[in-house]
Amino acid sequence: MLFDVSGAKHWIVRLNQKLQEQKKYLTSLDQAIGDGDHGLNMARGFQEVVLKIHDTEYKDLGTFFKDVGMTLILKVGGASGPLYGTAFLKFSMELKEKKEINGIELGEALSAALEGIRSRGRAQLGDKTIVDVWEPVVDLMMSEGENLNPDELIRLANEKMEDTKDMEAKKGRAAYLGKRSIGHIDPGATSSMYLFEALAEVLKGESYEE
Amino acid sequence: MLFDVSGAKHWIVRLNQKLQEQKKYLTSLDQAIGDGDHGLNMARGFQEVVLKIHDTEYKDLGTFFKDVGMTLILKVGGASGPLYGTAFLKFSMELKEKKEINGIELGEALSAALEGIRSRGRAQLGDKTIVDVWEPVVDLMMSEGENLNPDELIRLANEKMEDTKDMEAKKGRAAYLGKRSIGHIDPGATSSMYLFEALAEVLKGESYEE
Amino acid sequence: MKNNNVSILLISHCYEIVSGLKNLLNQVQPDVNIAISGGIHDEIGTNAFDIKNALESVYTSNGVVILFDLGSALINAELAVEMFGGNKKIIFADAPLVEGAYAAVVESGLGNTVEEVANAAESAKQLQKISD
Amino acid sequence: MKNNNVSILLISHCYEIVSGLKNLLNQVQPDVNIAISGGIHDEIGTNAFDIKNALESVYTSNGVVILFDLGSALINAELAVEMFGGNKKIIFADAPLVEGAYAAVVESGLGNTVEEVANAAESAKQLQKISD
Ligand SMILES: Nc1ncnc2c1ncn2[C@@H]1O[C@H](COP(=O)(O)OP(=O)(O)O)[C@@H](O)[C@H]1O
Ligand SMILES: Nc1ncnc2c1ncn2[C@@H]1O[C@H](COP(=O)(O)OP(=O)(O)O)[C@@H](O)[C@H]1O
Ligand SMILES: [Mg+2]
Ligand SMILES: [Mg+2]
Ligand SMILES: [Mg+2]
Ligand SMILES: [Mg+2]
Repeated sequence: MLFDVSGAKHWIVRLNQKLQEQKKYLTSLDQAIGDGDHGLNMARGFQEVVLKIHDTEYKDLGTFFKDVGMTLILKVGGASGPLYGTAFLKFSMELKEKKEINGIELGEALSAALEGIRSRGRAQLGDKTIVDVWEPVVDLMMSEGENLNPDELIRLANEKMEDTKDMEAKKGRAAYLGKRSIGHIDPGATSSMYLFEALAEVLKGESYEE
Repeated sequence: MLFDVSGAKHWIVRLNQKLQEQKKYLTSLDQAIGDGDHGLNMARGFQEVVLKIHDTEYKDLGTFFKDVGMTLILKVGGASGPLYGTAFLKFSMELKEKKEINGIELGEALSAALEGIRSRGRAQLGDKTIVDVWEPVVDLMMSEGENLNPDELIRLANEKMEDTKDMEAKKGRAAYLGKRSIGHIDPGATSSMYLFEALAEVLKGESYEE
Repeated sequence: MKNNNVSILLISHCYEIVSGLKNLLNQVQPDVNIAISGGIHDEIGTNAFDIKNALESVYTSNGVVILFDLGSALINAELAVEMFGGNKKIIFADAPLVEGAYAAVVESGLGNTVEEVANAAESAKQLQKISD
Repeated sequence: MKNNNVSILLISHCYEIVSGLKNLLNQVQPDVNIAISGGIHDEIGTNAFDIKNALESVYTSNGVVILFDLGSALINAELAVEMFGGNKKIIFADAPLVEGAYAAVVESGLGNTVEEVANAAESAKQLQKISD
């Protein structure tokens, strides 16, 4: 498996399509346990990212993902902005001057991205955040390496997203609800599921319709 | 000794003159341990009071002091507004339909006013507030009754005001300074001293120049 | 009134603070009635009559929780409550203004009682804003 | 810079809140440099780049104490501090925004150190706003 700038663009465009489609759904999840802007935040942030990358020729993965991260930090004012932004920045730093990478390198770079999310947000597994999807998915990618089955990645991301339903939020606005956050899927875990779903679809080689 | 509406007007006008003259001084006291507006608050508040009472014929002390209290509450946005305002309202309630009162009744009405200040502000003796002047002065008036010596009242008010210098503020904005409020005279204690000084001057029968 | 939730009254010495805070809270919970009172004659301070009007505008039999910034606001607020009339379900929360209001609006949005909303506001004091 | 005092940086999801708070604090202590950052593109949120600019505008070797409203502001603020560059005298106060800022500005006005100013802000948590 090889992942290059064209694959990277494919990933981000596909993710943006999902976010635009699911904007209302993400918002409704955030209305239940947050402030109801997660759909808006993600849809606007990635729309800006797509605008930014659309007209630029990227010679390597590092510069490409740096633009993704910076744009998210610049445009998204909620927790998701600096968290996903930091993730993509750390990801880009691992991919400096890389034109293409294999599955092992992809897993390692995503592991650095997760580290960025963790140190930025100080959330742990079980806190009902994006970490609850990122951590198991990155673990899978690290352990499977070149043998990763993209369908297994999609399945796991969905399962872990669903698992946030039974968790009590310990971080972010949902933490104000305490135990009353139980019974609702975390909005950030859901957008993270879309992120990995889009990646898996690209890894599967699904066709790229812009 | 008799105190009537003309004496009451005399008192308030005289107090206002002092406050206008001492506006900068009161402000400097409040700059040291508060927010620097006590001079402004008192000068503006009593200017409004004087405007209000100037053109009105009052048939009794109750209605007169009700206007004083209401105007202070309406026009002064700092702690001094509702505190002095409440004092004058409680004072007025004791003087309902009274056309003139003697020294004993004056002391009792001021005692009710002090009660209003206390329950509104919850300050105790020694908290470095207006209570530190009001309480001993009202005690003196209550115990002396008709035999009150106005010069003794002035002396005591000044002494008690000075005593606030060594106190640690427990109420109001100065409380944020804790022990560092020690060494400064309390602005409210100072304006209260003027209030009683003006009253004593009226009781002495000093002439009334508007 | 929008619903059966407990209302919230926010008082500050500066109008901008409570007007901004209300915006922030409306996003979190559009279904809770929030009244604000801040400043006096466009300057820093509070005004008992203005507070009374704000209180009136959101009072229902479900009750009101009041939050304020500084002690002198409390003095005027208690005066306002007295002017408004006794025996009402009104609780002053001993809580930080912004953080307490956030917790209160979340709690009220869940349909809880005026005591529970006030408690939630007061618990915001214990809130650790920076985790280790 | 006005003087040798510790500067204060106030961050909120809503610009109005910190702009009003700055007005309130300026009245108490005009000699302390206060920077504010709030909102993003005129909406509710925070912006790491804007926070960095605000920080830059008041940073001196005396240090800066940062106060914020909600956790997501902290995430952006830490990002901003990282972008600003390491090894600076910058302390995040685990304190209620309004009450902590009031205590901080008083403490800074007395000429105290950045640690003392941050401690004063954090002590505002313990502040009893309603006495018995
Ligand atoms: N400290 C944190 N660490 C990791 N993820 C977090 C943290 N705080 C919030 N999140 C994630 O962010 C999501 C909310 O994002 P969003 O609604 O865009 O921001 P905000 O909560 O500021 O409005 C949550 O559902 C959660 O998954
Ligand atoms: N709770 C209180 N009880 C009695 N007096 C108080 C109280 N709080 C403040 N004061 C008095 O009010 C004075 C300050 O008045 P002022 O400066 O006009 O109001 P603010 O402090 O709101 O700016 C203080 O010097 C003190 O004497
Ligand atoms: Mg949100
Ligand atoms: Mg938000
Ligand atoms: Mg003052
Ligand atoms: Mg004031």
